[in-house]
Amino acid sequence: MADVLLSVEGLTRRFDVSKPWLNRVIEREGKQFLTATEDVGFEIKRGETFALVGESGSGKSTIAKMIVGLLEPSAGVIKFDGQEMDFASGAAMRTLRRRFQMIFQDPFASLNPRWRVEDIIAEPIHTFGLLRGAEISNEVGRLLDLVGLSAADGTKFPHEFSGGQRQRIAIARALSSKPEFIVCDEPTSALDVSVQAQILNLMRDLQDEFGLTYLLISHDLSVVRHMAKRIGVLYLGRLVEVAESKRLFTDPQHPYTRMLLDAVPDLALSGRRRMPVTGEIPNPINPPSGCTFHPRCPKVMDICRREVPRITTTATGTAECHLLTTEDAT
Amino acid sequence: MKPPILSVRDLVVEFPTRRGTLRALDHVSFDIAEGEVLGMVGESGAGKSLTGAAIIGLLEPPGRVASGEIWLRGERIDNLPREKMRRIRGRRIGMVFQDPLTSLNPLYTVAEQLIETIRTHMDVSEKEARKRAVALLDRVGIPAAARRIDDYPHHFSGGMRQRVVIALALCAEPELVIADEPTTALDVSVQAQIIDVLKEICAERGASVMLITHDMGVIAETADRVAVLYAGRLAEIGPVRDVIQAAEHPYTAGLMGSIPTLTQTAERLTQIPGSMPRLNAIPQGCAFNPRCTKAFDRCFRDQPDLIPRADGRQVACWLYETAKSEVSNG
Amino acid sequence: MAAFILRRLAQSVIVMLTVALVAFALFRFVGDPIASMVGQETTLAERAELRTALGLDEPFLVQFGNFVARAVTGDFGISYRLQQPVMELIMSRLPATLELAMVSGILAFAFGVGFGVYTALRRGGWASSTIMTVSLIGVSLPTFLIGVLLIWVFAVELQWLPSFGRGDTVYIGDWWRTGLLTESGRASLILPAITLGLYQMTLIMRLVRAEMLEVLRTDYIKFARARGLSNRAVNFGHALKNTLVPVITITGLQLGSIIAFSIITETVFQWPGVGALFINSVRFVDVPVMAAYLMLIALVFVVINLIVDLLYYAVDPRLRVDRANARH
Amino acid sequence: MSDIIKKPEPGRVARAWDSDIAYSFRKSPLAIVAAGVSLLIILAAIFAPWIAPHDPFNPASLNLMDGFTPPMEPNQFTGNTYWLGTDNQGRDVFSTILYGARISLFVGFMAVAFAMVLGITLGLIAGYRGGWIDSLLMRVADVQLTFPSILLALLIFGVARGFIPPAYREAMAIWVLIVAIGLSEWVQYARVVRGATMVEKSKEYVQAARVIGAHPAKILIRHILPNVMGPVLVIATIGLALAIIAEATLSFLGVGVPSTQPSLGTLIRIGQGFLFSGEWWILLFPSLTLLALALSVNLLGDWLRDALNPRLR
Amino acid sequence: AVTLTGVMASAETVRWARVADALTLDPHSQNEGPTHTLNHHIYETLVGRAVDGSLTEGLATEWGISEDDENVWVFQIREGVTFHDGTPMTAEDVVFSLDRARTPPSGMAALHAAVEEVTAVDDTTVHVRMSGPAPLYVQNLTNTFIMSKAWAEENGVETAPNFAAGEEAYSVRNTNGTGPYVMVERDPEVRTVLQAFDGHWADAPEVTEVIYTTISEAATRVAALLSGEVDIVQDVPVQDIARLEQTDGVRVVRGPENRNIFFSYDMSSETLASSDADDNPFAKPEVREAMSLAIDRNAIRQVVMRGESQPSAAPLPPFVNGWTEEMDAFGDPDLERAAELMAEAGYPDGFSVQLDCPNDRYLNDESICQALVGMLARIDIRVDLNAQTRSLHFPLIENWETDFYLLGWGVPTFDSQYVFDFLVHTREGSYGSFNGSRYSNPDLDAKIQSLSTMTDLEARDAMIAEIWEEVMEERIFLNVHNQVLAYAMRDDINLDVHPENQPRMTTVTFD
Ligand SMILES: Nc1ncnc2c1ncn2[C@@H]1O[C@H](COP(=O)(O)OP(=O)(O)OP(=O)(O)O)[C@@H](O)[C@H]1O
Ligand SMILES: Nc1ncnc2c1ncn2[C@@H]1O[C@H](COP(=O)(O)OP(=O)(O)OP(=O)(O)O)[C@@H](O)[C@H]1O
Ligand SMILES: [Mg+2]
Ligand SMILES: [Mg+2]
Ligand code: NI
Repeated sequence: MADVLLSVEGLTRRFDVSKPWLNRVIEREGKQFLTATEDVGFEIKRGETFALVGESGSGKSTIAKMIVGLLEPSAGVIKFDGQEMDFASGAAMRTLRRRFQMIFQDPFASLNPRWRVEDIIAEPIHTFGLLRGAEISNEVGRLLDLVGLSAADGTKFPHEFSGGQRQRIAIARALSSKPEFIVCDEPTSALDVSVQAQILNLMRDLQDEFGLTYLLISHDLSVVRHMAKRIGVLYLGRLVEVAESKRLFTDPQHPYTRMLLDAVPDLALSGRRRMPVTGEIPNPINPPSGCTFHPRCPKVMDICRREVPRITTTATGTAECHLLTTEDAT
Repeated sequence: MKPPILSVRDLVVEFPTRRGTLRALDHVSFDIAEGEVLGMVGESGAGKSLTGAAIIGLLEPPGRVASGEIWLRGERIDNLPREKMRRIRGRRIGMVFQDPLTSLNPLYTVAEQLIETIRTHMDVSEKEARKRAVALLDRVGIPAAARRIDDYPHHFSGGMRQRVVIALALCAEPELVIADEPTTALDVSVQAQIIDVLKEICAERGASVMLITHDMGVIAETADRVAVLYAGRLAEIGPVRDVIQAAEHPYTAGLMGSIPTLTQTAERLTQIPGSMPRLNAIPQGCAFNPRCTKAFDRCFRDQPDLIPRADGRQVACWLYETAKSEVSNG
Repeated sequence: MAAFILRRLAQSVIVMLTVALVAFALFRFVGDPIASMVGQETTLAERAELRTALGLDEPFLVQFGNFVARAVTGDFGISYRLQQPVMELIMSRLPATLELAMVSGILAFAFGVGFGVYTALRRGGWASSTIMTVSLIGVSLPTFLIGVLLIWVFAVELQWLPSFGRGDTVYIGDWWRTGLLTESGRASLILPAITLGLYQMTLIMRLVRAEMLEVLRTDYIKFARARGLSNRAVNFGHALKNTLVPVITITGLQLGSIIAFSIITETVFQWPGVGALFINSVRFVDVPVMAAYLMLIALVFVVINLIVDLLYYAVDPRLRVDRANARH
Repeated sequence: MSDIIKKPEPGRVARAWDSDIAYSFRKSPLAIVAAGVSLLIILAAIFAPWIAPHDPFNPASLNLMDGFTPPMEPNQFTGNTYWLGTDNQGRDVFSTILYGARISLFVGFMAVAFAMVLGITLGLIAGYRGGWIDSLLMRVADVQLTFPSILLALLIFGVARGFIPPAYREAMAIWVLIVAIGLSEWVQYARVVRGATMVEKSKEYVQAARVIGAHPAKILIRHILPNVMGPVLVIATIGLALAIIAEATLSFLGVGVPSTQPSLGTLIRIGQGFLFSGEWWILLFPSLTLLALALSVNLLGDWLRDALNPRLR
Repeated sequence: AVTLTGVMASAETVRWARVADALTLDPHSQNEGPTHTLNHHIYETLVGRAVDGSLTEGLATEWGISEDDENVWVFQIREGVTFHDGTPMTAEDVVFSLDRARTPPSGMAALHAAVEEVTAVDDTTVHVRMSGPAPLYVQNLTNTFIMSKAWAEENGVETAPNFAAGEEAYSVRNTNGTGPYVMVERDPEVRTVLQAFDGHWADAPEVTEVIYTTISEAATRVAALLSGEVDIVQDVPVQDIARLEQTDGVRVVRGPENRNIFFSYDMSSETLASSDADDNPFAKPEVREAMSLAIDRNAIRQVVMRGESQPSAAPLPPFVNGWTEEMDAFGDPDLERAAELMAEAGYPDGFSVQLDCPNDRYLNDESICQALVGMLARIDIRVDLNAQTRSLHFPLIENWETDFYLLGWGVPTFDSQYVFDFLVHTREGSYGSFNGSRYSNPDLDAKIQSLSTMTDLEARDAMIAEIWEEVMEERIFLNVHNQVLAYAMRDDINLDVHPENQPRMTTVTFD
């Protein structure tokens, strides 16, 4: 069952961050756009975990939001199970919505503090009209059980739970509409490592049990490596490299991927010498010309400053880098 | 052997609440030697920040040091009058907080904040202070420091601000720097840079560092020794390599196993069941006993003290109690 | 910056026009000016004649148009009641109101900020509780009653201070008549200023306290303490300055409402300012004066808003013009 | 959800008693006294018809000759004795205070409710939708702020007098007052709610609801509203005190409830005329009542503000 | 110089406060009490009004209807009078002033409506030709001031100020009269300072300087007197009179005012807008009688007015021509009889109606209305009280928009005709503008109109009595009382109450 569940093509999202009209007139400025993601394309197969990594502001959440319908893309196509997402049609979106869900980063903000846990978990059931009456509370109890809490916890309020438990509640809510696809936007980055391990294990177990498909978003390379089959690396809104999980770490193609890997603290104390990381992410409103990574790239070439690299197929997947297309670069 | 720069003895921090007194730190003892970087790890709420705050005398009421002693270079500082303690702060103990975005007063330029701090502690002219400030900014890696010093904090990016914060903590040349999660809010690529700067400068000036973090990787790369806190109690202290590679306390061992790494291949992460108890629900005996797979009856009865081990390691676990102390206790 | 000012100005014009329109629309319901302009012997025909002469029988929009057209040239016509040019009347009364507003504003600000800071720093102490409670009396009794009580105690019983009026005044320049330079003028100012300022003081005090408590919990205050800065520097240099950013905004608006609230104080103390003028005009349906007064209030607010924004601009380097964040 | 709410909850009272806010209340003597006083006045006002010895709003029951009876002294003409004396119309001051408090509280509560409903609705919409609706509403709020509240109330009162047919003016006066005071207060609520809504709407629980396609109205009412009510409650409490005082102030300017059915403010305005003539009780008792009411409500508001601020606990 | 120092030596300043300021200093612009009161100190009239209501000499030393022509009034002008600017006053100035006063937009025009022509026969004689016999015309002159023609022409104020012109007239803030005081400083509604005019024809007053201030709040006004900041307070709230009398250092003087307070009602319309009755209850004589039996005037006097009023049943003060004692008399309230009458009229369960009442015009106006509400409630007339400011109240009467209202009426001419013209005559032309009862009786109208040209004063008085009989019979007015004036002052000051509430500082003496 390796068919494609979700495919994304040319996904672009710009935010209008212009100053007010009058300022623009006086200061003789044009409109300003922040390109959060640009021309992103990838596919996720049924039952697999696809991960997106990237630093803060690289556009991970923007992609996630577009996929679950919270944001409308400026350009590009999102196809879910072969069906194109149509933001204009409420009815079509509604039937699609049942099939995907999202888990958020902040377990403290993702549960309404004024609602009881059972109401939180039951909300999708109510909204989609899946069950009624006593069935609902049975189902809620079952879901709580499933994520490792007890049915009795349903009458409590979120503040009575720890962060890890809350994330379990969030997962239970996401599962309550029986989705096939779950977008997880940094599901563990607010959690402690010991709890993170529980949640990651739980996610895996659920995937095995229900054949779920995950889009996992994280900035933590080791989490991504542990969870994902394939990984996409984002830099300034562009997908600079997509590769098989294991191979990305052993054989990174894009210099940025390499740099990211080098920046990860070495817990194993292997004493490997790393390439020192330089610079910071540029302002996405005025991204550098050509390859946006060029100001920080240790292997920068002239062409990098001028031209945006095209997608190239590599040994491990795809990447966007002039090094890979220019023969004499290495 | 030189006396340690900082010596914490049986530190107990309590919060009197209406439901009884919460003991947030329970007989925590450790030393930091001259020039040493002591890592302090633990899950959220373990008491890492409180330890730092207690040392620098900035516990927020109603929190208070209930007992124990804090010695700075042989001088007891936990019972100093306020004004004396204030002179120590910044001058002899510097502090770096987690969030660089909120640690700087948005209404003052970087220069104003630096000069104010320098002149609070050192009898230098405004001009001299400014010169020092520029030099310091330069040292922490802010490009064009002489020009940028007159900018306001919001003109700097997150990574740059954290450098400013480090400069502020170091500007009166303290002997000890307490860094409370200095990189948690930053991206991996920047995190590495900041840690490097902090380490280098402290080494340069011979300052000792107490590095608080929950990121084992950072500790592994940076610290000489590491102290593991659990529920307000020290679980284990020892040289970094020993603790990471051969943890003795079951909690530390579990913790290490639950961290996904770039090299490990296991399908599932080791998982410590449950979560750290809240302060009002710390079980009798060893605080870790409900989650410990090796717990035996004594663990449920008595609270273990730090037990000295080989190589200067200490572990608070009944598993490692020598017959001798058993005898003396019995 | 230029854009900001331009936008403010444009907004101000709209505000002024709206106020004018609303005010003008409302006047038609306040009463019939003719009734109070003529004696009881005047015949109905004569009344109708006067109404026509004054243009009161024209369609509302025509009247409004005429009003705006003349108002932009600074001509608000002649007071129906006092038969003087409205502009002159208002300008001669304005200094009294502004002096009263300024002094009570300054009192309110000084004590409000002082008490606010004190109660924030000493939260829970009995002195702060007392200050908090006592100051609440300022907002728990209607202004007019406070004024009358002050008169009773300090003017009638103790005979320390005058009960009404502005005392002796002297001219500064051509038209600004001040009571601040004479002894009786200053004495006369005390009771009205307290009456007017009490309410604002309480508001400012509460605001400063709340804001200060908020600021005192911020990371940069903790960091400032961790750097060993003195309490003074932390509390006043860092915390207070940050507190003032939003406080300035609110206080600016308070100043405007002080001017509006002076209606009551001026009536109670027979203070010869624009507020009392307005209230008398309302009774007499002196439409030109009412209209001009409302325009003046709108102008004052607009100007204060502008100044506050500029001040905000000056104090807060983040140049957050969007004050919505600063107000609560 | 309804079925869940209906479940019997044995520990509800106990749990409420145990909550942080209840605890902070128990620990604050000022708040307890303030709550006691407010409650006393509010109950006395509600049950005025049963408590009050006389009905001052029934003109037929008044005897003009009872006027100006001092407290606890027999009237020189009629020989009647009144606990707190009588006013210039022969109304028993005690009863009139009770009935007056009823009017004041009614005006206060309704004005606050009106301002709240208006402010919260507009604030929620502005905060949630953003864009031009937000800009428009906030500009309107600016203009509204530009217009001093007393002036606004004065003018609204004037207009209403013009619009409402004479026969209904009397009956409508109180509603006009409510609208006038309410209209001058809604901006505060709108601003606070708008700000809080903008914060809440970006929180992930709202996004979670949006992901499942919940209707915006439902999100606003069921999700966001309960979470922005904290500060609103604080403003409302203080706003109640302000509205009661505003009503009193307006009565001084001659716009207010009819003097045949006086509110506390109207009573004070009437009593103020007798400050120098020796009938101190007509001013004193209503003023004390108003002071006690406004002060205690204000104190409660202050306490609530601190108690609801999690950072101050 | 010697006299000057003499004056300085005995210089007495009086600080005088009252509720409202003069609206203007133009002598003819406004026919309004406070304006006239202040202007009487600066300007003078041909004839004056004494404290007892009788006419006194002013700038005219003699006056009377011409023996040759009953349509002409002859005035003998006082000699040796100079204006404040030093120019002498002549008959020309009188002619000019009367012409100015009778030409719109003068506020005094209505009082001179019957004047056809004013001429100066010689330097000291002025003839005023009326359109017909006008035996009472001289009564209309007590507030018509004489100003300088030359000064008026010089300053472009030949006519009274015109509101519509949109410019301030010179005469609004500048004066040149012949009066006993010269205006030296004026800040409208704040402070006006008058200095004795040493060129005045009469004896120098004891008060050489008058500082006139406005204090509109009653409590503040009283406080200012108590704290010694003012010497004379003119509008003393009735409730404070008794207390002030007992205060050391304060004296209160009282006197009847030429102002009568009464209720009236729409007695002609088919139905009442504000009533739940199907017809117009006020049209029923029984109802009107019942109301007059229900009102307890003594209680109003005792409690509402604190004893400071003259209860009366007739809508005119005693010193007005036409008043009789029996008109004024009233019996005790009789609720039983009133209830019977109500039942007879067909309202055994009463009816409801709205009472319109000013709340800032007369002494305790709102309280009086409130008291009436209570009294009528006892005969089941359920009254809604609508009390509002004067500028909203009076148009209701003028526009016939009220069913039931309170009105106060002064009679500046001291003659009943004034009452009939405005309150009784059918509303038409210049008649009946305050006839809110909509009462219309052509017979009576004819009689009223005939009054103005009757020169036989006896016959005229008989006619007046006849009219009054009819009016009282019809109960057009439900009268309450005549107002009593009270002035409070420092106890070494003597000042009598003026019936038109126009005290003169020239009459002030010191103990
Ligand atoms: N509503 C918005 N308006 C304007 N800019 C936006 C908006 N939402 C996101 N952005 C910008 O788009 C870029 C990508 O944001 P996004 O939230 O997708 O990043 P991210 O990779 O999820 O980062 P993080 O790790 O911090 O969550 C950022 O520069 C961000 O500032
Ligand atoms: N004011 C307080 N009242 C009660 N308990 C408190 C208070 N402040 C802190 N604590 C408790 O003290 C314990 C230690 O807190 P501390 O901030 O030191 O944790 P930490 O290890 O720094 O965690 P983190 O990684 O989240 O920063 C926590 O359980 C916390 O709940
Ligand atoms: Mg994100
Ligand atoms: Mg911490
Ligand atoms: Ni605030």
